[in-house]
Amino acid sequence: MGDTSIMEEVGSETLHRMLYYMKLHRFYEDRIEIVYRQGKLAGPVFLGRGQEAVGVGSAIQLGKDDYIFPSHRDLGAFFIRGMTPEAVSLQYFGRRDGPMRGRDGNTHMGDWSLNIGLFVSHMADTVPVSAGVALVLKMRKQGNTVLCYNGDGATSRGDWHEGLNLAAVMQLPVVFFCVNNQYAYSTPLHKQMAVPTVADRASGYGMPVDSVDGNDVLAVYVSARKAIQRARDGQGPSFIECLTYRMTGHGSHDDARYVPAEFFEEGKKKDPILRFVAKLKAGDMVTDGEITEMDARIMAEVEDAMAKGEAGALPEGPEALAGVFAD
Amino acid sequence: MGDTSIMEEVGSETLHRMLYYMKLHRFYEDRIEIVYRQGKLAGPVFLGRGQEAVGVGSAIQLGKDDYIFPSHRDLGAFFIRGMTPEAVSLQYFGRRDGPMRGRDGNTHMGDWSLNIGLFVSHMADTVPVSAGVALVLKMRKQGNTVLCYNGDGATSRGDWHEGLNLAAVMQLPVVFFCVNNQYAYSTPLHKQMAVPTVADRASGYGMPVDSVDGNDVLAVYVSARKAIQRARDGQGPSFIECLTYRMTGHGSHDDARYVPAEFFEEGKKKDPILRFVAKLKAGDMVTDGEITEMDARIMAEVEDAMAKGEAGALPEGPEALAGVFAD
Amino acid sequence: MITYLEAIRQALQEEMRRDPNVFLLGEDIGDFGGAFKVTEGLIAEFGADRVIDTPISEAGFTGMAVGAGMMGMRPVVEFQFSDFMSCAFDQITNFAAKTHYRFGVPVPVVFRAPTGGGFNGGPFHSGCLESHFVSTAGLKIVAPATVYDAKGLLKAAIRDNNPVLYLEHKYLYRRVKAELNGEDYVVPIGQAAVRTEGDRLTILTYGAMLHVCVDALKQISNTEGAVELIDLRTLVPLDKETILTSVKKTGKVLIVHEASRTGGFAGELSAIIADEAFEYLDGPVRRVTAPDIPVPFSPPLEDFYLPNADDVAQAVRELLAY
Amino acid sequence: MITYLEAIRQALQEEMRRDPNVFLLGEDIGDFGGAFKVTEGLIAEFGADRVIDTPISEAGFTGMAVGAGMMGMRPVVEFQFSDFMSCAFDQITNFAAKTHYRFGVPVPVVFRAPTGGGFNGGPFHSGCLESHFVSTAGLKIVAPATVYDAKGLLKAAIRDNNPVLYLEHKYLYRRVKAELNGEDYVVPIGQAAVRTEGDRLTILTYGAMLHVCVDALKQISNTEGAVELIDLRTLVPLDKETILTSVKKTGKVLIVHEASRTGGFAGELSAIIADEAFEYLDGPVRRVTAPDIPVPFSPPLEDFYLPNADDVAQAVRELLAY
Ligand SMILES: Cc1ncc(C[n+]2csc(CCOP(=O)(O)OP(=O)(O)O)c2C)c(N)n1
Ligand SMILES: Cc1ncc(C[n+]2csc(CCOP(=O)(O)OP(=O)(O)O)c2C)c(N)n1
Ligand SMILES: [Mg+2]
Ligand SMILES: [Mg+2]
Repeated sequence: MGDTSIMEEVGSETLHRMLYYMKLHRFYEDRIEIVYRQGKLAGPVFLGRGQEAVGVGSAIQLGKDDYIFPSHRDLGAFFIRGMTPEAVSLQYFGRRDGPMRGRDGNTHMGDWSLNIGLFVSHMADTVPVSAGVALVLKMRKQGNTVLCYNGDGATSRGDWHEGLNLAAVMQLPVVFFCVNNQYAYSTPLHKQMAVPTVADRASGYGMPVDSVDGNDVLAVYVSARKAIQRARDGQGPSFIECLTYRMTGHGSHDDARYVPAEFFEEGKKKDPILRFVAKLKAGDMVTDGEITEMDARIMAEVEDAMAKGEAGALPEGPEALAGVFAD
Repeated sequence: MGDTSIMEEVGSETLHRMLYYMKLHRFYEDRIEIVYRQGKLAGPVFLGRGQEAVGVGSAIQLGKDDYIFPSHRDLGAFFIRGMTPEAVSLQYFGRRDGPMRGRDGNTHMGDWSLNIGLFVSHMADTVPVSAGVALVLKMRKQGNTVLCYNGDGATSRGDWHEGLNLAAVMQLPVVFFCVNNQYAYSTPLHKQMAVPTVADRASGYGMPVDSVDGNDVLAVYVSARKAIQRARDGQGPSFIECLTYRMTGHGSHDDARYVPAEFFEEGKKKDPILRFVAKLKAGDMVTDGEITEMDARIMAEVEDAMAKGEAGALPEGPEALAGVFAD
Repeated sequence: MITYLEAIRQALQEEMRRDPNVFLLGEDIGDFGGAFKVTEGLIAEFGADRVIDTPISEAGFTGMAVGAGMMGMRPVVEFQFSDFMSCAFDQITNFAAKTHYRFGVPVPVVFRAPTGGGFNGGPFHSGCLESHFVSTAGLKIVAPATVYDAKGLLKAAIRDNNPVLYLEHKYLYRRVKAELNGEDYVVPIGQAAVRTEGDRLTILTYGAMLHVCVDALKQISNTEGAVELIDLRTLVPLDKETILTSVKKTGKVLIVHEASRTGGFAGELSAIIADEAFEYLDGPVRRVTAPDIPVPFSPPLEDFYLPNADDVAQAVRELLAY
Repeated sequence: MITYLEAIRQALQEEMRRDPNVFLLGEDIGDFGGAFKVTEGLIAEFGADRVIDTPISEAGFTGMAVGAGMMGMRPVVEFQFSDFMSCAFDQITNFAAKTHYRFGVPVPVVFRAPTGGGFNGGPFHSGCLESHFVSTAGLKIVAPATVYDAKGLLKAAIRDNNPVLYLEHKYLYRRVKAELNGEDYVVPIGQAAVRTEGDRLTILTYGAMLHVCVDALKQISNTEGAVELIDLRTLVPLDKETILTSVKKTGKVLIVHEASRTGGFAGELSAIIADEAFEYLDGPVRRVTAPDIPVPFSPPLEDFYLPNADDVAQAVRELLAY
């Protein structure tokens, strides 16, 4: 399917929303990194710079009653589900009114009222948990789905294997994404696995496997659409590998000197936002004026979010004691 | 390759040894099951009846400095490596002089002086451990290999995934066998995985995968030979699925009423010992007289082993305290 | 008269009838009825959607139960043996236990853990894994010793909005029996039971060891009213009040558990007592536990390993004489 | 002057030079030098065959280390954070720890576990996982608090023929420094160190909390010679003799650890003391620990969570006044 016909199908409103969220993801992170370097944040910062197309191209298609379990680099997906930039800032600043109330930091967050599952550090732990959510959706015959995102590194863990297999054998409505940014911290893909793609690795579970250019938001969109439809139709899980580039260190403390310059050059050439803008323009889907307006709006939103995040109240020490157990 | 030419290559001495070990496996287990039913054993009994070709067809090819990590149904492989029937009986009877000195029971055993790794209940735990042994063989450039056996059920565990992947990415000299007897306890294969064969599941790791008739000892032999040679040549790990039939309950306490009658009928038709005998006879590799003689010899060995096992001394209670730590 | 095992099944059945959100997950629990036949017959009544057979994937199905719990379901996970929880350790301690604290979303999951030795199961089928889990904030732990409690604590666990580790002792499955009139009741989590009253020595125990303690007390003559035998029933959250009230009365404590000594739950109990009841103590706080070794298989070794009535009686005599 | 972190690296380097069987295994430990740069430079000296980068497979590479250990190698596993040991819990407790007992074959593996909080790492990067592991028969556990011990205990751990859990405290990595003259020494596993002598109160602690205790004592005036500060250094096997000798002298005990309270190692210490030194006790056995919650992220919450010098000083004052 050519880009033009996809764009026509998707329609300009959704396309603009996609652009908006990709930019919001990017601008937000550019800004939070500065805040980090200013020494204002207690914890680390993990960025999805260059990877924005994955979360956005997929989560944009969800309905209210669908679920996501994003990875630590899928900020755009959080935004799409309704988490506000302000909430993310409150989270980063460790404030009381953040989604995790200061109990956890950075992208270790979620908001169940928005159907955003929570991230646990231990890589791939969300894979079986997402399957469990999907099991309930299946039981309830809701026609809903769960999107679960993990990095390439996470796919080497046992929980990934067990979760994929369980979802397949129980035919659960879940879509597993591998955000393959070709590195797990400093470890390149070829030191993680002996197959060229994560899709190869995912082929042994009995679910459809696709491998797409993760820097092409339309490619992600199309592949995700099919997988989501399968899930809604009761045809079980799917796996989608999105090949992308981590245009940053592992965290903002990491200068990524172990990444060869060519990698960053290639990633830059394939910048998902620039490419999407070019496509939109080629298809007459967006004007320069609209983009300028959008950028300004996002900048303002991000500034506002940072200010509100910073201004938020810290929790008091003894608040730490409450809520270990549910009533 | 036709059976005749394989048999010629293998040679009658090895063929006779293979037959001997398959029968020893079978006869030993027939006998230990009776002992169990007589109430003489404290713990359970796990049998490899009908699966004898897998361990025998593979382990028979090993040299002294190779290693095996058998599953709980690969008794023939234990025997081939030099564990005596008497030792196995001492183990089953929980005697002090058994290989585990009464500290563990049934096939939860090993003997490192014979390069037999030990079995841990937790399914698939031996997979990464075997990879670790193989890593050392590779470091030492010994040209040796490790054979690691697990059931179909074990392949659903995370440790299986992690172990296979590590062996592949590090190109370790290990051969992973799946003794696919189509059941994990009461759970048939199709409830364990959404792919028709375990070989499908193993295809995602970047190592050669083969799927053979596990009731045909020559087929196992040929596939294992190739994989072992690859390992010796520094070409890394391989995976071999051996499709077989568990001609018994999960343990001797289990009447396996959940297994359809056809399954047992088919397994019976494909009995690996009967089939091997037929092939040997067809190829003029064995005479009836030799078989009669072999059977008698094995019977006597087994009887002797049971008697010695039963006669062995039990450990005294306080012996339990020694040896938690190595010096 | 029903057995401890049947009481567990009854609790499952009644809760499944009562609440459509309750479902079961585990290996061989469907048509086969589970390795110990605890779930026998349940698939016939509730169907394969609510009695779900899983592959051998302890981490995987634990994670699934957590996800389902977050969705408002009440999954009950059967581990075939409690020992295999070690494969799900990460999901239990990090996802199940920490989610409410971090996220404010309840995770009402029950982990049924067939526990303990006494049947020559060897090092991998006889464990008392509570020692590994008591330090996990956010995880409740219960350990019924009687038929009544087996049912009532399981019901309470299923209705609880938190992950609950339910330690069902394999040795008791078919060995203890009682009349239950089929009534619907819960045994509240967090309440110990005083099994016999006494004023000279407190015994704290739980699970199968309760019966060992009862046997031990029968061996000892002339001690009517001396020993207060407390069945903890819940380890986390602990009924400190019952414990401290008793210890303050008796002044002496013996703690008995089947788990091996170092790092066992007796340590926690001792610490509480040595701090909060120090002024009332008239003697050392003693422990009768298994030794610090894996559970050995061979009968004489396992017999030696397991704390028995003689060990307890001996300790009781010493403490009473102290 | 070298840091605690450099002392760890020195120990690795010297042992790798001394014994070709020593090799390293873990995530990002090669060219990258590890998340904390502990192994920086080692791959340059020893090559990629002895400093092995692994995929994210904690269970897998732990199992590999066990297999290699059985072969007579001495692998040193780096967990990127001790919290991720939870993914390898089964391999550590069942394969590494039980193999010698069952099988008679040594498993000389070191598990390097970057431990503890104090840097806003949140619930999954700040854990003190010893509470989960102390009950594992067959596993030794050491926890150096000083530069000297960081080196000497790691060398001892590497030379030990058993699996050793080496708890290196992240907070100390770059915060404590000392002169080491490059000499080759071991700090024997199983020996506590008396850091200051005293006759009125024994403090038992380990890891980063040693420094908190030292700070606390500085706050308290007029107590020269009152407090005996014991750095356990090894949790398993425990130096009971040093502990009991001290407690029998002082009659009072304060136990300080960073791990959360319930099921923490203080319980075990308390139990030993309340039994074996009961007659010498002149006051309650007190604990200063973190509360029973996951380690929270936000600075005020984490500050509240971590035991600090004020908490310790307060407890010391109370006990001295008791
Ligand atoms: C089980 C586990 N081991 C180690 C870590 C430490 N760690 C955090 S992120 C990371 C790399 C993850 O790589 P990948 O899954 O590819 O995600 P990416 O960061 O590239 O998005 C590692 C090793 C962890 N979080 N969990
Ligand atoms: C992690 C784990 N979970 C559960 C069990 C209990 N169990 C013992 S054998 C078995 C079935 C194993 O099936 P498979 O791997 O196919 O081997 P088979 O018995 O068929 O040879 C199960 C579930 C176990 N040993 N380990
Ligand atoms: Mg990655
Ligand atoms: Mg099987």
